[in-house]
Amino acid sequence: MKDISSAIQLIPLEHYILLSVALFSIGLMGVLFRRNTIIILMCIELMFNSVNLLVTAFAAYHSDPSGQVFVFFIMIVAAAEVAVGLSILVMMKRNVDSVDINLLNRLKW
Amino acid sequence: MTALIFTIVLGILVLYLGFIKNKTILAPVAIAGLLVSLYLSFQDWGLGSMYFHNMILFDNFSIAFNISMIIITILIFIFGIDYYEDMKLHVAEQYALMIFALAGAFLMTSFSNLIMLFLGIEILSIPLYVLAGGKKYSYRSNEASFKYFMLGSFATAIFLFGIALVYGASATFYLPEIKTFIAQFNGHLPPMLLVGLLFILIGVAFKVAAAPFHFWSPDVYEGAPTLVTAFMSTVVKTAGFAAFYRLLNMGLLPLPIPLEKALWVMTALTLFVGNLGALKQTNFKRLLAYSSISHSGFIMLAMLSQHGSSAAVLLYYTFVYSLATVPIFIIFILMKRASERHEELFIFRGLFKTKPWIAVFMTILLMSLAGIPPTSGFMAKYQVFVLSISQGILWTSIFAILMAIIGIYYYFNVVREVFTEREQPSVIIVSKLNAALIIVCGVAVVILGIFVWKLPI
Amino acid sequence: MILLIILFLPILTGLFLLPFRSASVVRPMALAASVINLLITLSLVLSPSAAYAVEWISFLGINFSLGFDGISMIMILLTNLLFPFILLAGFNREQRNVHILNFLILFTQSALLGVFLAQNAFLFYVFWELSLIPVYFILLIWGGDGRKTITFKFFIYTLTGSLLLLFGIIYLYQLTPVPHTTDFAAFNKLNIPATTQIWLFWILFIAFAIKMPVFPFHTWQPPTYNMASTQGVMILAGVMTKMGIYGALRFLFPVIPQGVLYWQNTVIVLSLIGVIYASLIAFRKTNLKMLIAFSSMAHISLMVAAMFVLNTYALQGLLIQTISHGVTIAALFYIASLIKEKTGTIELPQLGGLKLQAPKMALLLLIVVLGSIALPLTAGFIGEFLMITGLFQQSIWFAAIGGLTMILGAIYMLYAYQRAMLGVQKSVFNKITDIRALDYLILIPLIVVIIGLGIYPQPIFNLFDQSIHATQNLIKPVAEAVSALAH
Amino acid sequence: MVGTIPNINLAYLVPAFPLMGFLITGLAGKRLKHNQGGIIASAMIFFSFIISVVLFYLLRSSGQDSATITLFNWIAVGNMNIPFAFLIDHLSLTMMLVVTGVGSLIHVYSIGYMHDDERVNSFFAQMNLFTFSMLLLVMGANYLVLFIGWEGVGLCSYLLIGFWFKNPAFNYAARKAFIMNRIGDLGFILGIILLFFTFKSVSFSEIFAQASLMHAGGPIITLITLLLLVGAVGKSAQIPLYTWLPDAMAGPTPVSALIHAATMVTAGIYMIARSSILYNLAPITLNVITAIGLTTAIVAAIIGLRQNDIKKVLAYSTVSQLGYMFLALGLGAYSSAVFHLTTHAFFKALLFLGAGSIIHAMGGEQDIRKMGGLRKKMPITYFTFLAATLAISGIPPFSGFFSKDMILSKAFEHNVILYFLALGGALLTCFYMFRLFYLVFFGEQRLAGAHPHESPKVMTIPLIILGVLSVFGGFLNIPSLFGGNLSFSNFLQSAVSSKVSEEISSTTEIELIILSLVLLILVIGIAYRTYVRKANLPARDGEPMSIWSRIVVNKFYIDKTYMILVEKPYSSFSNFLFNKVETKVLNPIVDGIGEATSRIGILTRKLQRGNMSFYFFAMVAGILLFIVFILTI
Repeated sequence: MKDISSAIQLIPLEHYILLSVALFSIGLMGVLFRRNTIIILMCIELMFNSVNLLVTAFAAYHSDPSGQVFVFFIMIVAAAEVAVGLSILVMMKRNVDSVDINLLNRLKW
Repeated sequence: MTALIFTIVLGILVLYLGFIKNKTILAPVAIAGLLVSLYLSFQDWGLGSMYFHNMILFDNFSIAFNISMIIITILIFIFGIDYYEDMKLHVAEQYALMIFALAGAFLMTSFSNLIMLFLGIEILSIPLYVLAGGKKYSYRSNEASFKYFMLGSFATAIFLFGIALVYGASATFYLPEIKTFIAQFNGHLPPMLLVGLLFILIGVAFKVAAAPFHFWSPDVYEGAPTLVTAFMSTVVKTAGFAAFYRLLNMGLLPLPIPLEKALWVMTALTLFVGNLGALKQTNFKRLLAYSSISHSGFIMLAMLSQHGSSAAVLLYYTFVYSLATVPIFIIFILMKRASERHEELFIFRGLFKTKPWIAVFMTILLMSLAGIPPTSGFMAKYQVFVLSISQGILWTSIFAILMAIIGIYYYFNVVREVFTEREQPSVIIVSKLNAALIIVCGVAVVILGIFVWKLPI
Repeated sequence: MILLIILFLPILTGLFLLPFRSASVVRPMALAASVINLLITLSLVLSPSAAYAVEWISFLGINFSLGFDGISMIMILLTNLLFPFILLAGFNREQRNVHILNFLILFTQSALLGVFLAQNAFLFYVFWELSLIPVYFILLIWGGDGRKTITFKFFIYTLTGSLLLLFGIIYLYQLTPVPHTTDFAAFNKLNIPATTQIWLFWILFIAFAIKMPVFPFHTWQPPTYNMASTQGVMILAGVMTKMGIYGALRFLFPVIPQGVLYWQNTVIVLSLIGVIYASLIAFRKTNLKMLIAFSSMAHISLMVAAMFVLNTYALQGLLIQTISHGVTIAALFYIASLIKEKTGTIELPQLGGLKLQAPKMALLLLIVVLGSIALPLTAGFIGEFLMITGLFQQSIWFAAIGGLTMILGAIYMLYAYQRAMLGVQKSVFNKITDIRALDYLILIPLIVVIIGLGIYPQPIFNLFDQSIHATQNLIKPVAEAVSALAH
Repeated sequence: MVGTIPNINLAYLVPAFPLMGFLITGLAGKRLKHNQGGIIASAMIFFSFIISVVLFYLLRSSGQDSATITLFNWIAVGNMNIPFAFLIDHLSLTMMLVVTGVGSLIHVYSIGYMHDDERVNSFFAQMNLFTFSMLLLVMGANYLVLFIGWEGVGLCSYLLIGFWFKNPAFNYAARKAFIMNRIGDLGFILGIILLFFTFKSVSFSEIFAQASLMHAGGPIITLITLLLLVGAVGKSAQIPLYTWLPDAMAGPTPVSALIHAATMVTAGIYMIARSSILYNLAPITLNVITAIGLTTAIVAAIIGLRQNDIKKVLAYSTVSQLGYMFLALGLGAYSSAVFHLTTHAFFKALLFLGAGSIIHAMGGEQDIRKMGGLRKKMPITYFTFLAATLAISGIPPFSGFFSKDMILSKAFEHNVILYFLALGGALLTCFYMFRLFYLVFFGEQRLAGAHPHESPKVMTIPLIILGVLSVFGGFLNIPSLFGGNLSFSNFLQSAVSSKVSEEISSTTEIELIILSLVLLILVIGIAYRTYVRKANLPARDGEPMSIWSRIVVNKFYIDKTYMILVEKPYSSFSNFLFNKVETKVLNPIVDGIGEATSRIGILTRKLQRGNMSFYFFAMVAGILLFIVFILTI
């Protein structure tokens, strides 16, 4: 534990922050500009993981284990979400035979 | 705590009851279980016990909210007996998922640590994604759950990022510590912390459908099965606001000026979108969706205008709002059945002719939502305005009052339909149980409006 | 305690009557209840000392406190005086859901009494709103053509004012010393900075201005009156317009005298414009009910003007005119709807020569018309004379313009009367019947009130003087404000 | 020491009787036999006449000037305290006697005249109501009670003018009369209020007591008197508010006799005479009155020259006679005004009743061009009518002579021009009266198919009585010149304070009388030559005529002017208010707000586009905006 965090601390914190912000933004952009649901799901996962990275880095720098714990929580929840999400996706595929997010727009106004 | 545990166990139990092909026992069991957890929650009153390294704090605030949510859930389940009658499969899942969501709601009311808040929100949301899509072969239901899930998880991502940033700045997930950490800046927070807090707030605001993060709610409310919509617009909203309030109260008081300003903007937007969106709405479920958005606006007004001491108003408002909303959804279901599954306002036409009593109580409930005396809805709004005006927030209050007038307009649009004749009167079947419950709710709405006392939370 | 009885007797009767569906049961009992209420009220007039107060919602400073002074007493008297006749107007007539209708009417009565009895602003507001609900349904369910939209406009328009009033109440509430309260007594003790009073005035006044209505907030009124059922319009024109006047007297003068002073002339001028405006329009109205609606507006506007000059004459005149106008307008609308029943139309050009077939109806209408154009020895004259006297004290021009009602009123009222009753008879009206015993039962007492108060108004004045503090409450603060400005 | 007179409370009965009569005849309605109503009504009036006589002697014997009797406190507000009280003094007694005396005669006459009308009972009810109000008017002890009667008589005149309500023209005339009166009344009531604020009271005694201490020409007093004058002008049909009176002839002839000749129209004179003390303080107002009176007298007389409807002629003569009374008032000769009022009541009532009996005889025909030669057919009417004509023309020793002569001499004292103008008016009066007289009674009958006959006794007897009165009525007030002692004027002295002005020498007075007499004879001769010798008729309608006479025939176009200047603009303005302001401005504003709101509502709805990528965009946009917001703020 000790040396891992020290190993993490070899790289300055800013880099982690920048990296994860970059990842987060990439994911966000993906969510915004892609229309394929699968890819959007991936992008959201990417955003989650950017968060994970960030939290881990912070945890190491603060040398505070609760950060790592939180990462595990996030992973579990993300897994659950993806499970649900994929099943919904399957349902959608069955209904409209496509995975384009803008096809589902009967509910409006 | 025991209530929480028991509720989860109850959920699993109901899930397993699904294997028995006799679905008549489901609702009774679920309701009985909820009654037990109601009793257990009462047990904890005033103890303020903490668990898991103080990540959960069951103080009176959380217990009060839990109780109110349990009561509402019980109501929904009772109505569910009739609602799920013609449904062959997977009834157990419906109940179980709602119970799980309820458990998540418990966490949301009682967290004192951001991790718990996150878990609560997720435990609440994930079952709802499924519930929204409950009607497997219904296109609309599918669309609803899809949209809800997509936007929901996106919001979660934002929320998490916020938590990460805050954690980075303050090196803790505990709200009290975050509070002290913020306090040391006396107002001038570093941008990272500020943005982090903003993201967290946005994450919660999404749950309570505050504009401009409300877009999911009209669609989801319309598409989801009506009973689920009822659940979402009542229990989920209550939980969301409990969490919101607790977050502000435990973590961010005194609220940094920029955040407060941002939240005021959000409130005004919410009031505006909610009421004007509903103004010309023809689909009743969407109307209620928008109306719940507008109510979020009023609640936020109360919450922001007096940080820390508006918990009682919050509880009162959310509870009476839920108490009025649930039976309205039920009446809507009945009318929908009676008029070949239409959802427009006109389905209520002629209700007064065929079922005068239901019509009268429908009117009372709508009056409560519109905030007209002597209903509790009026008392709720009154207290909100008392809070805001005595804080000298005049312009927003005036704005809110104007919005309330618009609210009266669209609610009484429905009333007008209820009291106008219909060409060919439709047969409306109301089971004894439903009728009784509708009347009980209606009476309760009035009684709560007449006998109001300050809750010690 | 007795106040509680007066307040709740009607609505409880209404609730009790809900299960009965036969008109022959519901109507007499409802009538009986309102008559009993009237008797109790009269006994109260003889011994005017009663109050009732319990804490209601203590943490919001809300008390359920009832009481009355001369002003409230007169309003209560008017309400309880009119409602028996309003209920009576339903007899022998074809009505759907009689039990619900009578319940709603009695509900309205209780609500109105609550408005006039409340000694607590919150209570006042609750009753104020409550009175609107049953009326809304009376209009919506039993109204005439185009009721859906018209009623809705009326409802929203009125509520807009009410909610602003609510804002005002809460604002005053949080100005009161801790522990905050909404009792009128506390409000009257406030001394609010003049700048605040100046804007607060409109927040509070709009609600009343709409209710009365004051030009230019009147547009909801004529169509509503025209569309409303007989009983509905009797309630609206007879009593509900007085809510506005009462509210203004309760809220504005004692609480924000400087605001009143600041806007005094504005309001007076507005009202006088209203007087002329409504009278002129009434002249061209061919629809009798519309015409009466505008005439009512003209009279009310004069009353508002008198209210704002705020001296003893004006106030006394205002109060006696309150009763006179309530009774007269109710009678007018009743006769109008009689005409509608008998001839099937209310359009003056289609009417004419009714006197040949229905001389008695013509006679009664004439008397009521004379009452409404303030002929001496009718209550209307006392009222208008005193009000014009009051206006005169402010400025002779106000008096002159206000006095124009004497002329304009005569012009349109007599014109209407002649077009309806006199002239050559239309052949279609050959076999219309004259009025029946029931109509006598309604109209004669009203006329007796009109003439009786015209000959001997003193009881009302005494009633008002008995609670001279009421006058003081109204006049003193403003007078002080005047002197404050002087220094 | 007022009210100590024994049995003075009898005065209650004076108005009480007509009121009773009104209630009986009114409520009984159809149940009464055909002419019972008339008998009851007349009896009631006669009773109150008796009582008035009794009161007269009571007052005489008590040696007091006046007595006030209070029924109850009518209005007591703040420091305003108005009792419902009667004042019995010489002036009111005179009026009471005139009203009840002439009134009862006219009632009796009406029994015969209205015999064939099916609504005769309500007719008498209204007549009684009128008498009641008139008595209130003259007996009231303060301005407000006077005002009750004032409006009451207005109402009754409205009802009676429109008695035959099937005729829209009559209804119009009735409405016109009421509204013009109301215009005056507004001025009157304002005057009363100003009186109240000036003197803190409206009762005659207190006001006059205070006023007698004031000095003349105060602006307030002038304003008060002018306002009161407006009321008087309206009631007594003076320029500019006189046009209603000729139209008022629409009513049954007895009504014209009672209301529009003998009593109601004289209310204005009574009121001013009553307020003489105030008017003495306001010279300006007096001049205004003089001007109004004189113009009215002459203009009305001129219009009268060319009228062909018998009642219209009499109506205009009434207007002009009232003008004379106003002239007298303006000159401060209040008692002579009241005297002329009295005599005028006699002979004008007689003229109207005579005209009534003629119309009765001619079967409803009112056009004098169609009459003629009635002298033989209806001798009683003829002789009484002659008496009245001579009286109104002011031929000595008929009553009109004395009263009119007093006014003329007053005018002379005041200003010679005034005198000659007044005299000219008198000559005109004489001319049109004799024109009427000759056309009706001389020559041969022109209307074919009419069988004129003398009226029944019930109608002729009142004629005779009035004839006697109009012959000898003048002797009530014989001037010192003829060895009299002006008993009437002295009798009134206590009530009205006439302006003292230097008496003119008896010689000049003699000369004036002779002058006027010569001129009058001349005029009568001319009239005789034109209408009896040459027997040439007034022009038919439609015949071409000179501009001057066209103007006269059209009554100086005053009615038309009013129509154009007042009625038309009034209705068009009210049209404008409703069609433009109400429907085009006020309503749209309110509805517009609602409309705009729902527009915005629709837009907000449309925001919910339903497609996901838009929602994502919206959320992200929101987030970014908030970030910018919190970082910049």
